[in-house]
Amino acid sequence: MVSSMPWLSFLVFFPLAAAALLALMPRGAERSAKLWATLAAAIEFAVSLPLWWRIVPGAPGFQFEEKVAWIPSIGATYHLGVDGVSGLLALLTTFMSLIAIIGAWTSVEKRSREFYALLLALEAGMLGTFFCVDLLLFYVFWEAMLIPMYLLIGVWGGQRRIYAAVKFFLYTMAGSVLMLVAILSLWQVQKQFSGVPSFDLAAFYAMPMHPSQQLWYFLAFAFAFAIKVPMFPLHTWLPDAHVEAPTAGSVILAAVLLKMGTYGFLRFAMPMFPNALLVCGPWIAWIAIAGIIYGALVAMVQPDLKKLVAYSSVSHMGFCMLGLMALNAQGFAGSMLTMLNHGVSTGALFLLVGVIYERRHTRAIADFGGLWKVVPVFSVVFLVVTLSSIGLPGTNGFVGEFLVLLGAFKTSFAWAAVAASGVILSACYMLWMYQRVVFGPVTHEENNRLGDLTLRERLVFAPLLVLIFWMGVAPQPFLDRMQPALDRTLELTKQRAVMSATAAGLELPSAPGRLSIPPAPIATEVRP
Amino acid sequence: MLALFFGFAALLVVCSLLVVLHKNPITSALFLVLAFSALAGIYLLLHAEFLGMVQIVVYAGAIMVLFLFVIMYMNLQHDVETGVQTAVRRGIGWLTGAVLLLVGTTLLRRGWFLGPANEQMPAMEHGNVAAIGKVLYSRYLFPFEITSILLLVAMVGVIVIARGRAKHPEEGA
Amino acid sequence: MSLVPQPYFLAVDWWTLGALIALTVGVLVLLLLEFMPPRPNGNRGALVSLATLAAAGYAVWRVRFDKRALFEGMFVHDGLTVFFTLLFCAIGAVAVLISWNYAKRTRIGQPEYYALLLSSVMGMIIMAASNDLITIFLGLELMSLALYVMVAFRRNLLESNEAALKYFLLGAFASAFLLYGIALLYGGTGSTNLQRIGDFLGDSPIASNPLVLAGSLLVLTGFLFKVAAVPFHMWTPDAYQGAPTRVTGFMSAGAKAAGFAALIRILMRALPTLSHDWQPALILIAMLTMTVGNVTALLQNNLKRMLAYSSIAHAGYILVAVVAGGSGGYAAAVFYLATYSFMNLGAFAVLTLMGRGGDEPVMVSDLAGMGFRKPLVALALTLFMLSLGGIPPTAGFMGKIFVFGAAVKAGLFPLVIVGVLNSVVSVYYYLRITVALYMREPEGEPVALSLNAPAVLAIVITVAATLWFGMQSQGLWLEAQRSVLGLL
Amino acid sequence: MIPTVAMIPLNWLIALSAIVFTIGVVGVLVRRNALIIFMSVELMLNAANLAFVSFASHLNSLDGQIFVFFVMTVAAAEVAIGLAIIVQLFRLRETVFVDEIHLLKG
Amino acid sequence: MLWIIPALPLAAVALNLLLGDRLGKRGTSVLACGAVLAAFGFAVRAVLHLASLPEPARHITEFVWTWMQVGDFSVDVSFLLDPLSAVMVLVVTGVGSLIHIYATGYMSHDQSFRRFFLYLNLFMFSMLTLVLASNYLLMFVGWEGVGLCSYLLIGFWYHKPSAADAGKKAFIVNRIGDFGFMLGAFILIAATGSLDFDRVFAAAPHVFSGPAGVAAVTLATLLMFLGATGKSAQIPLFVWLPDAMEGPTPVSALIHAATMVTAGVYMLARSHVLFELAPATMEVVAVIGAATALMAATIGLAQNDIKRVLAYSTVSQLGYMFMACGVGAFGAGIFHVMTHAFFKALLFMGAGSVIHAMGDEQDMRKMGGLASKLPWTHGTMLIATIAITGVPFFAGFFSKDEILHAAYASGHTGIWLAGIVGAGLTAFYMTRLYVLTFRGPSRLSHDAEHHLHESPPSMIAPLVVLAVLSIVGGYVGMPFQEGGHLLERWLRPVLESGEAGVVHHEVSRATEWALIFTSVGVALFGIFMALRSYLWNPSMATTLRARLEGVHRLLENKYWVDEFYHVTVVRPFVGVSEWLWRVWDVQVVDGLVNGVGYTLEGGSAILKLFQTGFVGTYALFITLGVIALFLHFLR
Repeated sequence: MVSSMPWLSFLVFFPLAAAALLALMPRGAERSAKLWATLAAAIEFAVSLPLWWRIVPGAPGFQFEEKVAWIPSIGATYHLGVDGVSGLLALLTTFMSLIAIIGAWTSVEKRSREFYALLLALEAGMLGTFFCVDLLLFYVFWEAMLIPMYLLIGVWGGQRRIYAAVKFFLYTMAGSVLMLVAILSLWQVQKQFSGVPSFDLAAFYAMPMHPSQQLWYFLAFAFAFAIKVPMFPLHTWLPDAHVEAPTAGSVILAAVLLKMGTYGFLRFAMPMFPNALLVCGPWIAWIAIAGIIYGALVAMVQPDLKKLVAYSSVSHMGFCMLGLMALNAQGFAGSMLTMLNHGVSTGALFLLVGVIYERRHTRAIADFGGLWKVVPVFSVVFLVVTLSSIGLPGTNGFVGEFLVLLGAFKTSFAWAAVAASGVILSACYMLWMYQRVVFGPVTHEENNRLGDLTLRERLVFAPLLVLIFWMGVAPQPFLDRMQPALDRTLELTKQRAVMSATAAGLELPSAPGRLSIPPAPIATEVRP
Repeated sequence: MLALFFGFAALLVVCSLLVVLHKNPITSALFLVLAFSALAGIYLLLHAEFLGMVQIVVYAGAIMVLFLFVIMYMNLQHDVETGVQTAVRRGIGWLTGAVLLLVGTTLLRRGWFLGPANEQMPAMEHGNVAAIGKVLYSRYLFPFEITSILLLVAMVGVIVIARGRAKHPEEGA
Repeated sequence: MSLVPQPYFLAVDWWTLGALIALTVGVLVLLLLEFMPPRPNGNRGALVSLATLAAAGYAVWRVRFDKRALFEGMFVHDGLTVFFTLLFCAIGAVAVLISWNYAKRTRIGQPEYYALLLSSVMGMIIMAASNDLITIFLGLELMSLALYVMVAFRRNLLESNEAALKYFLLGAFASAFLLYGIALLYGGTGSTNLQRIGDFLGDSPIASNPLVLAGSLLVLTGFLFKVAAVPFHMWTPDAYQGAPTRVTGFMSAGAKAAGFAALIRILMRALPTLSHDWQPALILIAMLTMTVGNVTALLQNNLKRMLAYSSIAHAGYILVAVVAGGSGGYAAAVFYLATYSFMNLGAFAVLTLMGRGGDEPVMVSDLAGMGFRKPLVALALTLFMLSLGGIPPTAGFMGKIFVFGAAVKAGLFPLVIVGVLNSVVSVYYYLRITVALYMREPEGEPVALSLNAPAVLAIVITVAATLWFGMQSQGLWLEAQRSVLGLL
Repeated sequence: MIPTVAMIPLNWLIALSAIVFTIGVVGVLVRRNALIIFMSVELMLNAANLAFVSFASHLNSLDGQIFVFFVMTVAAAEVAIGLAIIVQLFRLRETVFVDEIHLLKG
Repeated sequence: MLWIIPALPLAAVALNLLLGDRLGKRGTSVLACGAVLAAFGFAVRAVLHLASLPEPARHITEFVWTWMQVGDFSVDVSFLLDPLSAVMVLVVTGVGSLIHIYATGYMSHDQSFRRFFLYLNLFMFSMLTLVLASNYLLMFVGWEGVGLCSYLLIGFWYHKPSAADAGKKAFIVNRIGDFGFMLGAFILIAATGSLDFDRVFAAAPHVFSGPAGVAAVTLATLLMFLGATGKSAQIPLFVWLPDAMEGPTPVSALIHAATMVTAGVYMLARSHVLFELAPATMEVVAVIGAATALMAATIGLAQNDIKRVLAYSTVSQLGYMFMACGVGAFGAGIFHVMTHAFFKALLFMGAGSVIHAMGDEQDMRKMGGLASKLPWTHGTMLIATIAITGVPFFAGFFSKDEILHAAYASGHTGIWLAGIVGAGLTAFYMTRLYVLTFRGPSRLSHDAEHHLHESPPSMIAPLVVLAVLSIVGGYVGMPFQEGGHLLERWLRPVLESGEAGVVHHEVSRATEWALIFTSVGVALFGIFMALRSYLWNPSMATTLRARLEGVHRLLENKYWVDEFYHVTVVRPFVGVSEWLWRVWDVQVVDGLVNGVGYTLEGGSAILKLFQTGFVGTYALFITLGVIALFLHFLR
């Protein structure tokens, strides 16, 4: 691939084109629809793979940039770019989309053309959101993405699908419209500052803002992203959406859509409004911690598998947010890694739930028990994924959580101390759930006839398991790719905080409290 | 002159009130004719002779005849307006009217002043018909043409709405 | 620009008047068609109308860069005029297309219907192009009278008749207010010419002449009635619901745009100095309009009625831009009107396809299951709903961007926040339609869909416009800006 | 030169027109007969006309009078269409009382 | 080639998974045992190599790959072999091998034979990672890994709800400890910038100086000790270990006696540099150790399940080890880890042999007189019992004596006293166990009697090996040697650096002898009492029990600790969670969200009322609007 080729645009629009073609397929082509969709997703994934090695981690700014004037009179551009952070998330997107599509082969029989078309369209929207570095374009993708997800939940969902779909749509939108106001206002400020109207992220990065001014903008952005994350107490759309969504929808929702929120914080809210961040950060961190514990506690008593996983997402995403609020290298890297981990593990969990739901048409934990005997392979996969979700060392979950907690600890002992209790709680709810589903005697006669994972399902889970272990045992390739970008973001945040404060003639507000232990003076004195 | 004005004004107000108050639509319509006539008188006093004439011809002559025609076509009797609902409506209506008048006059009593008077106005000794005619076909040619379309539309509209019963079974099913 | 009478008519002046001339000729030709022997399968009325509208559009397009003031400045040919003339021609053309089948099928009043439609378009153009309260008033009445008749067109239908009666009585009532306002303005400024009023008020040291205040207030009332702003909106749902669907579509787009066009011209030309006085009131009205429109729409089950309330809410959004003022605000309003016209017309175009008689009350539940029975039509309707809800990548979204952007620039944050929250509320009922389309199974016999080429063409046009202006709004935005910047 | 019409003070004229206008408004509000309502609207229009003429005479300008002329034309057209609608209403429902017409509501 | 030691069992796991059922029982046995034996072989080789090095150079680190490197923080996957880990790795692989071999016999009839060895090998991998890790984080991998395997193996018979419950309990309780471990590690990172043992210990004396530093290191070590209490079943987190006996007996022997549970002790010994910097923590460790030793021993008195007695015995012995660490005698602790591994593994395996023979009967009240029926088992068990009771010249004697001596010598007389009492109690309940199982009249049911058989050679052979070790294992720690005994000298390079921090009270030779006699005397008294009440005069036990009814109930019910935790921790947690979900989440938070919707719909319904359909109403509103506008301009 030549770099002058619009590679990122291809990545964004190829799924969309595939979706359109799929939707236009003649009726009765439902059977082959899944094959074509899989093919499209596979091509997309293959084409996106170079994101892994072609992004130069250390290179400054965004890479593979494409910039075309879009609405020149207001300075909106079609501007795509990628760096280590968005590249990894985009890879996660293409990967999980492929997985979700293959995973849905047998579960969607009705209107499968439309189903796969929407999945692909969703993929396009998500990639666009990750790639764009223009605020207006970002908002366009951000909102447009809601539509396919809404339809996926609403058309192929469960009993209360309509309620869940509408709630998902409205809740997310309610959050983001305030962000829209902020974007518009910011654009105004930027225009006055530089004289040139622009929605380009770089323009906003370059603009100092009065700290007192930042607060409202930050809150507007944070509100939008916090709903998407979702942060307690803005999370209630999530259990409904997850429970009602079809498996593939849940997978994508958990694996990628929630990352939009944290990604938004990382890319937009934090570096753009650093001074407000310093003020609000501790509060957000505490809310994130509350979410960690709250999500875990509520997950513990869920009778429905999907709901349990949904609440566990609240808990995990709390870790992501906590890591971001730590404002240090470890916290950032941990948060980013937790995003990827959560994408893989929770995606796998939803797939697993989908597997048994497909066979039994129930998700109630009480309807299962003793599955190990009946479906050992499923149980083993389930176990590994459960452990990954718990954050067992050696699996991916651990590295992320550890780094998040370490980062949090470096900022505040109390954060880490309280948040780490989430580690205990996650073991409680996941293992209890696992025990009730897999251990014990077979309590329901129907369960004796369950079939174990088919070859296709094994193929779906195999790469997920590989990732779980890979990212747990040797996460360094991932860390290497994300770190320079994260460091730049952190640096940018700090720079902008100083820049804005000095521009306003203020003293820089002190960072959140630190532990009183003197920092490490020793690096040289190592025993032979 | 002033006395005449007061006479016309009183007639206008009383007739207007009776239009609103009277139960019989025909009587109301007749009072309206009277009110329009009083208004025409005022126009004359204001040296708007042309308008005074047109007022009589168009309003009292054409429009009100149309009204009366319709009322008679419908053979309307006295409006029966009793009951709490009517009373409430009346109360609210009059109250609202009073308040409207009150707020309007309150605003205007703050000391309004007229816009700039026209200095080049030709002297009007024996009516302004000629002047109006001149202006109407020069300066006001455009609106004048619009009114022609307007009247055409009115004609077409009335025909469309009021012509005989439906010819086509599908219509107005 | 000069208000001095032109010594003679230039060729360009004929072109500038071309739209009105073409429409007049069109109306006359249509009325003459009545005397020609009817052709069973022909639809001469529609064809003539389309040709007329095309000619009108062409005439204006030809001289789109010229600026002329005719008839002592009563008729101006400037950016706003060109923009709105073309918009009205487009609205008229789409309206003709969606009326095609119905008018042909019923075979009655065909030419009259189109004649009225063209007259109405003419009234709208006059409203947008007038620089004098007299002609604005006449244009408004021309448009309204034609619309009253069009609403009443299915005269034997109780709803249609009732809608016409309400629309008519209240319209006349509001016209009286408007007229009284014009009288007061005339008294306060000595002129009905917008330019002169503006100049006089600009020069006048005393800002708040009660006559002018009261006059502008009543004039405002008149236009707010036409554009259906709260509390002058109450006729809208009834009139929209009762009117034939195609007429509803036409008037929801055209009348609103015309009302705003005139309002914008008045506010920019005649009353800019009063902005301080009317801005707080308009802010409140805009908030109320958005909120009442959207909230009331939540529980509507009749699609037309729901869209009527939605159109009220949209009037609120446009008012936001108008309140914001400045070239940006007015341009945003103009932009929004254009996009709104297409998406709303599109939505009504889809509705005209539904039901056997074409005008049966279409309930939200009638849409059930249509999403998979008629995927393309449903997709179009979904697109229009999303656009009305302001979801990217549709024209409605860009409209909201410009509107709220202008308001943000003016510092009207409370208004903007109410506005965006309202757009969330609105999405609820727009989503209800998609819910019905895709997520519900039809109960009983599904409502038939009578596809016909012209209506489909109308839908295709509106879909294209909705998408194109959503994704490539630069052109339209520049035009909108130019239209208000080059105001004569 | 201001002609003699100034003898009738503008205040009174405006007051008169305001009163008539208000009576018209009240008529619209209190009556239920569509015809009477319509007549009341005509009253309002005439009140506006009066205001126009008054201002015109005091401004020494013809514009107001011309305006009134156009208003009358409009009123005539309006009456024609309005009465047509009311007649059709009566044909369909045998009533002209607006409070008996509320199929469309909510 | 250190990495190969943990890698071998892991490879076995992988092969086991890949080959699946094609492996067969024999193949599984060969693979699993072979891997562990090979690991043992490599371990021996490595240790021999280590021993061949001069004393200061006995510190081999092996970098494998960078695990994570973020900002200024970096952790490698790298292994460390020094005398301390050498002891542990030998014990783990050695005892592990024996238990693997034993398990091939014990589990031979189990359906899930393959799965069992899969877990067991996985455990070996984790445990070896734990002991060979060269930094805290990798150690934590092993630490959690053994916890996982423990969970899996306890719940091995998953269809038994009690087993599944016990597994979950073990994991969660361990997690509480891990929480402490992790936080402790954070403090270390914050203070020293690393988790590498070398760097942490090198930096510790400099960083943790001054009051703030001492406070920090105290907090860090306390948190790490919390981790140790979880893993090593100390107060307050000991509750999982007795329940862990739901697992197969080889598991109990391997994990819950010989290896995993001693990880806490290993960790403390490994971190002795830090602990010695925090005297307060040391006191806590000592007190907790002593208290646990005593408490578990008392509970052991009243249990009837053979494995539970052994479980409490394990808890108690672990208490001794912590006691040793607490008083600064880390070497003694490790020594006891080693001897305890021998005799406790032997005891468990013997008990397993008995259970096996009895057809899965674990209640001692239904045993008795098995000595003749199960000669090999009986013989080896007897040796182990003697070893644990502290009879001189058996392994347990040396290590336990060293601990008590250290406690006394360091001035912790109270701790010493507790240890002595505990020793007596240990002697009593172990003898009781022995007597009830092997002596006296047979209380077997007819079926059991019929079924009774001595275990196969694959089970007996490891017993014999361990019996030998239980006897000779203590001789590496013969007291009264100049310059410390063998083990002490071996461990010195690791443990000496910090010894300076702990004041050693020299005691005279006479006192030392006195201490030895005291402990031996107490042990013998305990044995005597047990023999008297259970063998020679069985009615005495009944009388005693009747007389001490309350105490017995208390002990039999394990001080109601489980119930206490259930009421104070588990129930409130579940209750709060239920409330959070059903009331707070669904009704309050989501209620607010839906409330917005309902409010809007209500507003819609109200607004609809205004739309009456009457022209008059509409006109009225228009007029009111005009009035309102007038009022606005009237302001």
